[in-house]
Amino acid sequence: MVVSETLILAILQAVLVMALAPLLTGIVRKTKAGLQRRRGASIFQPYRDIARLMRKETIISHDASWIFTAAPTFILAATWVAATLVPTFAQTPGLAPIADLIVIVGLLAAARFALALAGLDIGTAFGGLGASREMLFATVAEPAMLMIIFGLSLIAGTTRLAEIAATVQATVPGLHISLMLAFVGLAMLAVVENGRIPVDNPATHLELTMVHEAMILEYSGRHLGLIELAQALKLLLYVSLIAVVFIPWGLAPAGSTLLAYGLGFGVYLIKLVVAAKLLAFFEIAGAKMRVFRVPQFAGVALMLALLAVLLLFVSRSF
Amino acid sequence: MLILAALLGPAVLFGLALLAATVSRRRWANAAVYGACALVAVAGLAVAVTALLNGSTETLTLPLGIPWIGMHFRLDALAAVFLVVVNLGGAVASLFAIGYGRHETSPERVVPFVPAFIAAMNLVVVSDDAFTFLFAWECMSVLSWALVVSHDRDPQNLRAGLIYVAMAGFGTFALMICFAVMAAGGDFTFAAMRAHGAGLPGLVLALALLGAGSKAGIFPLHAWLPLAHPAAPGHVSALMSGVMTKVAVYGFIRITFDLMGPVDWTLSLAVIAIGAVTALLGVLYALMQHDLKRLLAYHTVENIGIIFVALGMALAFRAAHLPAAAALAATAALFHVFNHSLFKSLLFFGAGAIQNATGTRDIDRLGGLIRTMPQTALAFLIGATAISALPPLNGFASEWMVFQAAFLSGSLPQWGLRLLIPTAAAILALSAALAAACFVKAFGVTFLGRARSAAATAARETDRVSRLAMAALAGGCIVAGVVPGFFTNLLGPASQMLTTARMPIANAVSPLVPVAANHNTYSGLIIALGLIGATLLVAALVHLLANRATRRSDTWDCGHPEINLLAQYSAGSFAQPIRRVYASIAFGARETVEMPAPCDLAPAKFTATLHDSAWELLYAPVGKTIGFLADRLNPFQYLTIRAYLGIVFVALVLLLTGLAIWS
Amino acid sequence: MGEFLNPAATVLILPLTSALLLALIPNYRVGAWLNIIATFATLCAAGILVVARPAGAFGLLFVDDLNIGFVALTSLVGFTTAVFSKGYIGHELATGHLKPAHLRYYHTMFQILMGAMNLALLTSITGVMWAAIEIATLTTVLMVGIYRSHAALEAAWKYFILSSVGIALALFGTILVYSVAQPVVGDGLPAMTWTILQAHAAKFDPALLNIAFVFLLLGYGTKAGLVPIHAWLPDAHAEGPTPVSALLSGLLLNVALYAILRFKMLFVGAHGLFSPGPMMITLGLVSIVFAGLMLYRRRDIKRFFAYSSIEHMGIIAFAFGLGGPLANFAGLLHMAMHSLTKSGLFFAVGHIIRVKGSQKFDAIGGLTRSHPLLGWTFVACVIAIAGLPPFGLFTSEFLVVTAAVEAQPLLAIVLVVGLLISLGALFICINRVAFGEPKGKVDTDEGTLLPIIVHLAIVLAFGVFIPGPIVNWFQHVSRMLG
Amino acid sequence: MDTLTVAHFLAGSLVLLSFSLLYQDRLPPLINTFAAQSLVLALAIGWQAETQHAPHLLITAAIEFGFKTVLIPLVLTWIIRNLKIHRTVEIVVGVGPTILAGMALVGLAMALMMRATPGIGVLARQDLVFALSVVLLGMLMMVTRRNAVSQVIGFMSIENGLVLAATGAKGMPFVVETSVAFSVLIALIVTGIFLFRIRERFDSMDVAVIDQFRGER
Repeated sequence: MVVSETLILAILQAVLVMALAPLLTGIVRKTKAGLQRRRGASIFQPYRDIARLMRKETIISHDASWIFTAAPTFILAATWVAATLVPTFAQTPGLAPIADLIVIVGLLAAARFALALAGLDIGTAFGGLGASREMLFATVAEPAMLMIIFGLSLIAGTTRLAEIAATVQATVPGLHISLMLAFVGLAMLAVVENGRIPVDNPATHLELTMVHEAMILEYSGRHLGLIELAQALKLLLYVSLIAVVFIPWGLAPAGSTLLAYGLGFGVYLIKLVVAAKLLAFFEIAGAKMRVFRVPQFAGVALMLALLAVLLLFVSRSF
Repeated sequence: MLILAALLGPAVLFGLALLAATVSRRRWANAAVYGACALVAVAGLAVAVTALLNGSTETLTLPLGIPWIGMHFRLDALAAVFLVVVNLGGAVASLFAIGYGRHETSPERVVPFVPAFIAAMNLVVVSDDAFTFLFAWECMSVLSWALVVSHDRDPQNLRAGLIYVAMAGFGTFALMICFAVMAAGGDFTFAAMRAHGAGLPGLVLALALLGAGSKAGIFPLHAWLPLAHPAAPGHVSALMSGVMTKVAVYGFIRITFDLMGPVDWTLSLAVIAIGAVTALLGVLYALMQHDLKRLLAYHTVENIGIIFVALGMALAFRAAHLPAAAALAATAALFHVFNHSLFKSLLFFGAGAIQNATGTRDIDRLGGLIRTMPQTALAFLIGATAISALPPLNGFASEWMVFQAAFLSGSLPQWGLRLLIPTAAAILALSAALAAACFVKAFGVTFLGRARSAAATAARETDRVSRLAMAALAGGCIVAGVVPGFFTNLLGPASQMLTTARMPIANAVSPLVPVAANHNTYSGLIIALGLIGATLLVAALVHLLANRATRRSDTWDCGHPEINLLAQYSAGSFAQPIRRVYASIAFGARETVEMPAPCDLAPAKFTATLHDSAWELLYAPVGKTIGFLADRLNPFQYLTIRAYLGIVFVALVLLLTGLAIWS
Repeated sequence: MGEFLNPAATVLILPLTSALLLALIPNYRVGAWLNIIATFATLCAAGILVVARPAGAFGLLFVDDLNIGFVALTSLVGFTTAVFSKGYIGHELATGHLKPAHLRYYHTMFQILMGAMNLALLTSITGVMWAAIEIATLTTVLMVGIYRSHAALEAAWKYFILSSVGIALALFGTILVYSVAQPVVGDGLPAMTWTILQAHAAKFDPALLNIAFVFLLLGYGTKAGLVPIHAWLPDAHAEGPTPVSALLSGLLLNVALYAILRFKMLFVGAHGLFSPGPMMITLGLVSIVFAGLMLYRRRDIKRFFAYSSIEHMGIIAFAFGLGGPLANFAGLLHMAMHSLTKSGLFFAVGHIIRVKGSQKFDAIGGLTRSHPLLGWTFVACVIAIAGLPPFGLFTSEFLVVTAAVEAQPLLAIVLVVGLLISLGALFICINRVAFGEPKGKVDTDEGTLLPIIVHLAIVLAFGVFIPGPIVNWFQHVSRMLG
Repeated sequence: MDTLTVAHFLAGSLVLLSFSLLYQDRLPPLINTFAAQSLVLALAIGWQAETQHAPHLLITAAIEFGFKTVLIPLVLTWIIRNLKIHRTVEIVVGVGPTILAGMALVGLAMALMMRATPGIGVLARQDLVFALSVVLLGMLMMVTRRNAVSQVIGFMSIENGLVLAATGAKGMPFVVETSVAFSVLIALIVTGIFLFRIRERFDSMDVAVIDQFRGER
């Protein structure tokens, strides 16, 4: 009975993230449009885009190898698994044993690896340019991420999301500073990882400034659709990651009533909307920075995370 | 008597080497010798695994070597673990060589040495007294030197061999002094050293770092490694990088964990710091390379750094009496040793196959090989994914354990460690990310895109046997990544021996548990299944729902087609952002662009310069000093007889005066 | 008269009589064969001597553990050298470097040298030993000059003058020792007899003994080629016939060291900065480092290995200077191993010079490609002389270094640095000679490599396993040396 | 005057003659001085034979006289005539410094020998001091002279010191043999200088010229 419930929860979780991902992107775009005094497309536009892409014919270069065609599927799959592992509206005991922060980072890294290879596959300068920049950003983002995980694991004594969330829910006073630092750091990382302004501009197609778009320049049709979806999923993942780690309140405990689940779902939606609005606001506020400023930007995140860890040593008397 | 079996292997291999020396020029010699070598190695592997499983410790003393000591041999858990590594690597390398060796221009310079080399590495691992250890150790060095200079027509190889053998001698003497310091009253048996521990732990550890570390390639002693390893034939490079460096690590572990007895935490500080620096600089060096094998060699340096960080943490935890954590760190180190031997051999095989197929190691001359050498490409891709520490492969599993161990540093009493280990962990994460970048570069530029040279266009897939060897290793990487629990269980006895504790038992399916206290778990199996399932699901959905129409067309070229295929993104251009960000600090990298004047049709020149500080500050001065002194002393060959008489006279007078004054 | 029948005497009689014969035989082929036969007979006599072990003294001769082994070693290397020399001089005649008349003279000298060295080893009288070593030196001087070329004569002359001064110094030391012993043990022969001297060594005047040792060390050290009194050695090795180089490096240096050891044994309980131990250590270390550095600028392969011999003499002197069972054992082992390896190496060099027609490095290269067997044998020899396993010199160097670490850690570091320096030079030599594209002439090598193989085999065997009797012998001698 | 003083006088005068050897800067007087030294040595040996009642020493004395006092000087004079170098002045270091160095050496010899316990006879001890001085001065001479002939003379004066020491050591065997052996050695050197292919190959007697034939340069 319990087994089946956890299973259902897991599947539900998987379906949910996949379903909500485009919506989040849509909300962000809509809000940005609003802030720019435009009406903007509906928040469901991303669904339509992806659907159209799926219907379109796919064009593949002569120089493309199987890497190029296989990459989108793998990228989406890896991102999906990672996103599924992050509790969104309820504790998912079925996934808890593998819902390890390092694993999630690893899965995203794997997706990035595949994407960069795909970028190089055609042999155009754009692909290479995008890939090398993407990997550069990763080299700064991953240590910062690990430091944040380090801090969290020092607080919770574990790297399992579920238990981190539980610990934060019952926060010990004195940890707030570190938590705050870690939070800011993670938020900045989310910006870097998702290629949002000021790091990268998902809306641009000006060759010299683009990073992510440069890698997928050759993609079209269903492949592009898969990658777009993966992008959206990744954004959702980070949002729900921040949510579950720093504002875990309202997370429905496992094996609770349907009502509680509903409640948790509602709370989660609210979190998503708020996050989307904030992200949109910051993107409007800032401008894209030069590529070689980005490492410094992410470096700040690293510093914050490191600071968080060291403060923990101070605040805690081991 | 497993120990007898473990000694029989090397004996047979030495005999095989002698035999090979006589027949090596025959056509059939290659396959026969390597085949036999592989069989013996497999037998040795079986012996080692049984020794691990029944976890017994056997010793044996032969009346050889130094008469009043004899040659002592010991097969314990630690030795067994490394026997597994050595013999597995040896077996696969021999298998690969059956195919690869056929392209060897002068087999008589390679074939006889390989079995002896493997045998020597076996002996190092099972030896149980200082003399035997150093004897086998130095044999290992000499034999590998012979393999490094096997392509002696290239003066670069000879130079590499010279530097290598000099560094090997340096390491051996360092270890010799190290053992002499530990041996009380000329008793060189490890048993005696175990009994009374090290008198001067600091000195002993420093010497162990110099001796074993120089062989393993820790910064700043590493500079010989990227010269020597690539110089050898492909399967030998794999043996040197994948296995011999592990034997060096074995030497370090044997001394610091087993012989020295309890070690103070301050020493672990040094080990961790050195490891972290080695890891970071190793991968940064690697990123700057465009010679495939040299790139791989530098990655060996990086992984050695990771291993040393783990070992340092194990020392720290052991000193702080946190057995569980120590067990985790030690197991992580050993597991990474094993994993690295797998994927590094695999990658070197790939490089060797490419060199055979295209005749070059310069990846800027390659490209598009994924079409001509699809299976090699797949194997190399798996290796690259593994070494980049990406799930669900084995590299990720062991690095996950290393990080888990680092996260436990909070419970260490010493401030120094509590501040150092997080930094080291961050550096490891950084180097992992850099490694990923580096292998995107390596794989992308080598296998993807379009062929940059005629050789690359004409490349053909390598022979079946070589591919079999690569497939075996790729399979190993996957298995070790998917069911790491199985391997960590095998490592249990060793960690028991090193840290008096072992990781919680994890049966093959159930997830890996670093320490019982926190509930972290990693299940490679579930992740792998999840990934596969999700991939299949997505693929299926796309197949069902999406439009399957696909059109092949030219790449979009912004309207001006590239004539020159060399204008593709190259290794240098890929690494350029990273070089700007990191290398400018690490190696004082400078870029200069010479733009021709307007209306001048001359091409613009871009040059990037790097400074290898380790070489410039450590290696070059030694050479300069010796040269200088040699020049200064040389005139003593040309003096007149009277001058020589004068020297005799002065010597006499000096000695007599000294006698008159001091005695 | 009975003493002439005992093997100790035969070891001397055989070479000297055959020298007489060889002086009379004009035909050089017969001479070469007789040379081989004589040395072989000497070897057999030495074998009998080792087996029978007639204890005690016979007139001016005596046999004890220290010298018996050296006699065996000397006879063995002498025999192999004679075998090698036959082929070598055959080639020298063919190329016209030597004339049959020279060879007659050469073989005579060869036998006199063997006899003189055995006499120096076996005599029980300090004065006789001095005389024997002087004779040995003079014969080698004449052999070095045999080519009559400018360089050869100059080398011989240099060797002659320097060793004469050395002889003078050694004699003065011998006289001093006598005048130290004379008051204690009385006038005449007793005060010059090893056994008696050793028995009363404790009662001797240490101050005078030290002075004596300075002269003996410099005097016999000149023969042993210790820096700074080595100057004759490189040229003598380079300009003389290769068999002579082999004899010089393999045997004469050992004999000179043997003399120094004999006298060192009189210093029971001698301490202080200028007692024998420290003096030998100093000269040893200086020799090691200096020779190691000199290796780098050599252009002549024989001179190169001559310097390597100086380095090894330094190691041995260092070992005996340290003293103690471990170091002494190492020193003895190193002496034996070095004389075997180095003579074998010089044989190999002889073959190389023969096939390349020159002894300059510039004219030699890629030997493993042009002459695989010779090339790889040479590589093996150099690896052995570099003190790498699986050869015997590794064992001795291991023991020296470890003993040094226990006794004098700082000196151990100097020693190790010196060893590393020469290691590098030796492998540069391998790179130049054995590897790369073949250079120079590539004549076929008609001589047999058997002597080299034999030497290498022995050295290899000792690297892995040292037979029990020899161990006991070494250990006993180590105890004698204190 | 008792035995000691005579021995002392003779040995001492040997040292003095060594000094005057150092003082001579031209070859003919050098040779004469050497002859004088050998003569005094012969006398000293004779005296020792007398005091030690060791008649065989008289043989040594005879050798010293016949060989070194008469024969060798004559030969050397003939050589330098023959080679037309009897006028050359070939000193590396000036006479003054050389003499001073010689003084220092004698002082060194005394300082060394005085440490010896008086266990050995006074006679022997004095002889050792003088012998050591003569040896050192002879070496100094070999080092400070550039001309082969003067170097040979230096070597022979070393040998004089050796013989003095040998005869001084009471009842030392093989003295005669040793002196014979040394005479042979010297004869070889002298013939070497003149005959041993050196004259025909090298025009000058200068060892430095011999040295231009290096094995490698």
